[in-house]
Amino acid sequence: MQRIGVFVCHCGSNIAATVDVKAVAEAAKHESGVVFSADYQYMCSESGQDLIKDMIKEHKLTGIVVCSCSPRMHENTFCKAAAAGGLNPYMVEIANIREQCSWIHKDMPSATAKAIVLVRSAIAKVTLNAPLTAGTSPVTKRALVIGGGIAGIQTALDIADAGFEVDIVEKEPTIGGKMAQIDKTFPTLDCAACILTPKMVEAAQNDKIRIFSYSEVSAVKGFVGNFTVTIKRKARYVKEDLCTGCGLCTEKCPQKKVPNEFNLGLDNRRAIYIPFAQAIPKIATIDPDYCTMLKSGKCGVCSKVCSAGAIDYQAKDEFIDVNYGAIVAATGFNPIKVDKYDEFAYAQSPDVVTSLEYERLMNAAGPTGGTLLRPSDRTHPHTIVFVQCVGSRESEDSTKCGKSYCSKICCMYTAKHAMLTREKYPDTDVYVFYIDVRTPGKSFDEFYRRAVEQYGVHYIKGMVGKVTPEGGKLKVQASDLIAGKQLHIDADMVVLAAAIEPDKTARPLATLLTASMDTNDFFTEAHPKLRPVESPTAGVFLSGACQGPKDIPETVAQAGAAASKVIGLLAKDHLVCNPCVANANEMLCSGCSQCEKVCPYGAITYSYKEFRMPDRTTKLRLVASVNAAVCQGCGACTVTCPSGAMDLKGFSNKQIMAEVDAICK
Amino acid sequence: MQKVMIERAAELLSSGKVNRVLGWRAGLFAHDNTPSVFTDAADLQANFVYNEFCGANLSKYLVKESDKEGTVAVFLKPCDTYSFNQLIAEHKIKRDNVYAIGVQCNGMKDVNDREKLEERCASCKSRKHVAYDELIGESGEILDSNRFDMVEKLENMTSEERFEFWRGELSRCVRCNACRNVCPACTCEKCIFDNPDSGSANKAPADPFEENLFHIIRAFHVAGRCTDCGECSRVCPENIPLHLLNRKFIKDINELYGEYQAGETVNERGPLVNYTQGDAEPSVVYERGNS
Amino acid sequence: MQMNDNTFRPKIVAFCCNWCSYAGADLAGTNRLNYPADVKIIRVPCSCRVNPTFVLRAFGRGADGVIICGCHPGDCHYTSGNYYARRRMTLLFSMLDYLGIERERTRVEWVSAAEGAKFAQTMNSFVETVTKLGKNKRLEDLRCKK
Amino acid sequence: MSENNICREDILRISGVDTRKCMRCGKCSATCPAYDEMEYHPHQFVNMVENGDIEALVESPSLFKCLSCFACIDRCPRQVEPAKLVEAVRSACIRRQGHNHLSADAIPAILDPDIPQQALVSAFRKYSE
Amino acid sequence: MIYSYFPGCTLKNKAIDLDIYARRSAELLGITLEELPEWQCCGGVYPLAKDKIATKLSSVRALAASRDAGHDLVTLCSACHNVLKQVNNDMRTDEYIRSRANNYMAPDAEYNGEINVIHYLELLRDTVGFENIKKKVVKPFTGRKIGAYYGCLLLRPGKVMQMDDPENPKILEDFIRAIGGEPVIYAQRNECCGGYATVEDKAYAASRAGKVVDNAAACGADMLITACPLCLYNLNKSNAENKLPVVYFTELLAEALGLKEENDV
Repeated sequence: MQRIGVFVCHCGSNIAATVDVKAVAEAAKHESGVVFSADYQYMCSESGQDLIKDMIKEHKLTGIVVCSCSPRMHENTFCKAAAAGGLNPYMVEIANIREQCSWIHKDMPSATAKAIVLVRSAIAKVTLNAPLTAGTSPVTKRALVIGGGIAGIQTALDIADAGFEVDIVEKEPTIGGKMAQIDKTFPTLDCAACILTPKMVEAAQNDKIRIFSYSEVSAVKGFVGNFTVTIKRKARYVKEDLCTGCGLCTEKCPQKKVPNEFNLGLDNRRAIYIPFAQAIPKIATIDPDYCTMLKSGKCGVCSKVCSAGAIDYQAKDEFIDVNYGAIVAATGFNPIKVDKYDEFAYAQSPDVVTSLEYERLMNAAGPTGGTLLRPSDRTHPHTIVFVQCVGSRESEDSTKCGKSYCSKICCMYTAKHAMLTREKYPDTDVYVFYIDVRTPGKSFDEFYRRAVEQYGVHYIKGMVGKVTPEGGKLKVQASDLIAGKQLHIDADMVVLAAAIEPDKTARPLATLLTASMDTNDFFTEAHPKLRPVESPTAGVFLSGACQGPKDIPETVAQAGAAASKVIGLLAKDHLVCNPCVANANEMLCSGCSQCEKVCPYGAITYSYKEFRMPDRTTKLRLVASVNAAVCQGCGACTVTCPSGAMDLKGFSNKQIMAEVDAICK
Repeated sequence: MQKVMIERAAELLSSGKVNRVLGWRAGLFAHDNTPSVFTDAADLQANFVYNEFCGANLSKYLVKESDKEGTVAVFLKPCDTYSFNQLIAEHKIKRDNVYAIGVQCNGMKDVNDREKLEERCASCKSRKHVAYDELIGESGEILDSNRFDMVEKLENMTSEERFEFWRGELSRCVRCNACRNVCPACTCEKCIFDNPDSGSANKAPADPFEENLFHIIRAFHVAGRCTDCGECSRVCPENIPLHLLNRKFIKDINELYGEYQAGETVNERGPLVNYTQGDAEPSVVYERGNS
Repeated sequence: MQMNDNTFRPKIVAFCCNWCSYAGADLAGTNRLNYPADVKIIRVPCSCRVNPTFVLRAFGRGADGVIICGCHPGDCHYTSGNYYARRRMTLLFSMLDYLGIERERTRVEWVSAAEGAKFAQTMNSFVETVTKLGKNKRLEDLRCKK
Repeated sequence: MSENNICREDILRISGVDTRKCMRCGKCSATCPAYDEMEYHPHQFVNMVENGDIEALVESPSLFKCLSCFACIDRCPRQVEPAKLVEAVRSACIRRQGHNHLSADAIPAILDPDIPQQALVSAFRKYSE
Repeated sequence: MIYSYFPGCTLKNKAIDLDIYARRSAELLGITLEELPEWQCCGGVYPLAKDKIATKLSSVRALAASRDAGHDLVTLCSACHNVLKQVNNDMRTDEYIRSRANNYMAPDAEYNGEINVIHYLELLRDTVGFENIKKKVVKPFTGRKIGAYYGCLLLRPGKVMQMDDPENPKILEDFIRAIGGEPVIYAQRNECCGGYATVEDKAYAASRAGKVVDNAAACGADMLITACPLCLYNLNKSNAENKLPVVYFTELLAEALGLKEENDV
């Protein structure tokens, strides 16, 4: 039998002016289980709290009800007081007789009557409360960053800076990501390599950071603080510890006709290759799709020229398991394929390129050595047309492969391309066809205006409707909405600002992490405004464009924010769990798996358990179990469960029904 | 049909492919065939029956039978296969232990009026077997059924008329629990109505009012999972049209959240464990129909 | 129990989610926005914690109206709880209406922590509606033949 | 029947087009092969219908310049389908008594011995009711 | 393999070549085309207005007749194909049009989009297979640079026609390869030829067609193929000095298969 104590607060006159607190205390006395009831001026005051502590001891109370302000205000205060008095802090219930009673009612009899009902309801609930202990789980002090672009590198550096171990898993042979392919960065026009490569080197040299390049995450188990991740280290057929990165093999390899993905296929590389000069790690990789030795067993040139003896044609994929406390997704983006938009003749003419290809054509380390030459005949283009919003901002029912969102970065990089082109080649005519120019961001609009006013880039409001390659020119047919004309421009190059989309690896990764995604395959944040770098799945954080289109400054800012969240988590030795979590009664669970489907956190798992039957046989049954460290206590599963096997601690079916009964009595 | 089924069942038993056969056993009268397990050919020859009084949905019996050792063969009518799939989805049937034989069904006769089809068969939703290992007879198509006509008729009544209708029907309930016991969606380890800790237990209710809630709670519990097999109404000794409760949920789900047929496939996410951001608001209930 | 219509006061149970609507109710109090004392609030972590059996239980024990308040769709603290609640309650209310129970006795409203005024308005209008309907007798009478 | 009674709602109903989906990119007019022949261009059709400025469209010879090549329909990023608006206005126009754009009497004068039947059938469908 | 066949008005006189060569080739390729009895003109253009029902009925009748014959319906003329396929799509997806159209028709002939409308080219690609055609070619067009002219009706609206990528189609190019020729890809291949505007305004149509021919010529084509009599007419008209011969694709098919006879044209 419970021994309940009831404390009714006057809150000065805040409560006592409208609610007859003495009458409430008196009424509470007559409720079953109540052994002590009193009113007091200010329950939250030191002496009020002392009263609680003393009465718990004096009356051997097993539960208390405080009738006061909102639990959102002082629940914590009273729980602490109860704990100080030797009571389990979860044996406390609050009857909100201020915000939800005295402050809204003017008439004392009805306010008092309502307060009495609220107290009764709280007593009914606390009678069914059970002492709860917040569990703890240890934290593995190592973080995993998935993706080695600028987002992943920055996150890893910041975490390592705080003194924690961090691993980067990158699917390509080198870290660097998209930023490594970029020539200059807006709005400052400093060289991307000059600011990225030092960070890459810093990451490689930091003894807290391990880089698993040419690797992928293949399995994730566990929960916040305690993940076990299986990393697949793809066979690169070159021993990482022996290769010196001298590059001799990449010059001698006879297989010369491999499209160079780093230059987006604008030139070729060998079957054994180092993606670019500043690659980290600077280790050669053999492309098994093109290597004749791996395909037919004939060749072996690279092995012969390698003085370090690093070539290993027998290499196999390796799988390693590593424990982590936190995981950061930094999987980045890609431009969409534009082959559905062949009104722009991308498939018909090599002189129609995407913006990222144009970036490589401008880059000193690119296929043309930084001289802008059009791909078809390697001549200098004199008229260049930029087309904005290719595949962005399309309606949901679009028949192409378009995206409904704005890709955000295109307006700015196109202004950059236009400006750089005019600066290097003032004899070039540059046209930009836009729907809207969107340049929010520090110094962004000024940058765009400079392109127009200082560099004389022709910005035309309208869209390109058709590109017809003919006689060495690209005949561009477009509308100029402000002039009310259809324009016909004979261009030498057309540059398409292709929409960006999340990397294809993000969706399967989200499944492994039980992290949620939106319909566009961007990771969803825990709260769009207040928790933008956390996934709703505890322990999983988001960095960079995998959460939504972002430019470099934003990406770096978010990378740092994600890192600080990770640091906050890893700094703890133990995680205290919310004890008000769901709990499956295995005897009642019939294994239907409905609850698992509604859990937003992936906290529910199913496994076969052995049960002893009344006839002493044993039976294997599928039953649910809740991981208390992952469950956030929403209760969605409890309603889904047809058997009533799933219940929520602190808000159990019986407790809520008792409240209902007390209110309706 | 019956002859082919007996032969096939005997063959499966003798070849050792299955250990037991779940079918219908002839009753005392022509119309009271009951579900039964057969283990030898002689019993099959003598007592196995398949005629227009084999309404019982055998899929529920597989919950126990598939849990035993060995393989059980089962005969499933088209509508039974939906329950079968749904039970597999809920991990209630061990699929590997079952050899499912789809059997053609032309509709079952009403035991109360043996000249006409049962209501659920007259408004049959599908002649298609959605799961089976082999077929005897033909598998048909999903039908354009008029099964929601009565629900619609009720919806078009005034609130008072509806209340009178249901009061007339539900007043006859004797709480025998037959509807629950036969329902393939009611396969909990322990039913909440039998569990004193659930807060909903009311086997011997103190308050007649609580019994009114029984059918509402039960209908809600099976909402989104009910395949509309119609067994609840078939077994009701008071002939309460309980399927009209389930069909109301199904109709609402179809109209509000898109066509959904429980048990059509094994892997689908049911409408109550799913959502879209643009779902109708609950106020849609006030906005439609009359009152 | 015979009640004179003039003195009839309805019993209203309001389930409020902890993160938005309960805070909205607190704000109504802080701003001293009046609504009838007939409304009694039960705090739940999320609107998805409200089991239809709780609603039925309330009616069973004499409530005349039940209202469920949660975060606005898209703002759920637990990301998706109110979406599930929305489907469940829509179907439950539709079923009650189908059985001839006055549909106006049930309601779902989305009230954010900033919407104290909306909370008070909602409760005022709900109490008014339910008061007009009078005592909830139909559900109780469902099993009694005339 | 008055001639001034074609309203925005008629056009929206006949065409089934939601003009509010337009984001004013002008791609329809950029891609239109009939642009130079037209007084009002596809994007203006969308905008003018949206604004209820129907009469100017009904009076415009542009109606009979659209080739129904569906380029604007396929290339519109927002699936607005401007050609359906042109067709709706054209239909509304020729449905009025005496407003057929092409009459059978006019045919012999413009007939060319090689012209495929298909062209005549199509022109009649487009220009007359 | 049996299909119903809808030739359409023009194929019965002005475009008789398009028809004859298609039938002859189909026979050799093992396809039986059964001409629908009593077919009526498709109407030439698809009525875009949502409230136009009567002008869709002739197509619905053809579709229903094909359904009653138990075969999918093959068409050849781009215009007929476009109209029939779009109407068929309406009958499948648009409840308003379906119920109106069926109300007009005899009650026993209710049609709900049961059959598929297939273009002759789709038949060659998906049923016969271009690889198989290649094997049967006896007179390949080796070394001939052929430009495929799609026009608008064959591919658009892409959502309904579902024949090929409307901006980057391959079906005619693959056909050209199958008969041994070298396809020439040029951007104007899917732009309008001027269409029915030629009835009223010859110069307007000619300016459109001229752009197509010029672009094809500039890209190195020495002949053009098409599936549409009106395209053929417009391209020929604008092409006075006849720098590029324009022929029906079926004529080349028949010739490659050795089915074209001296006295044919």
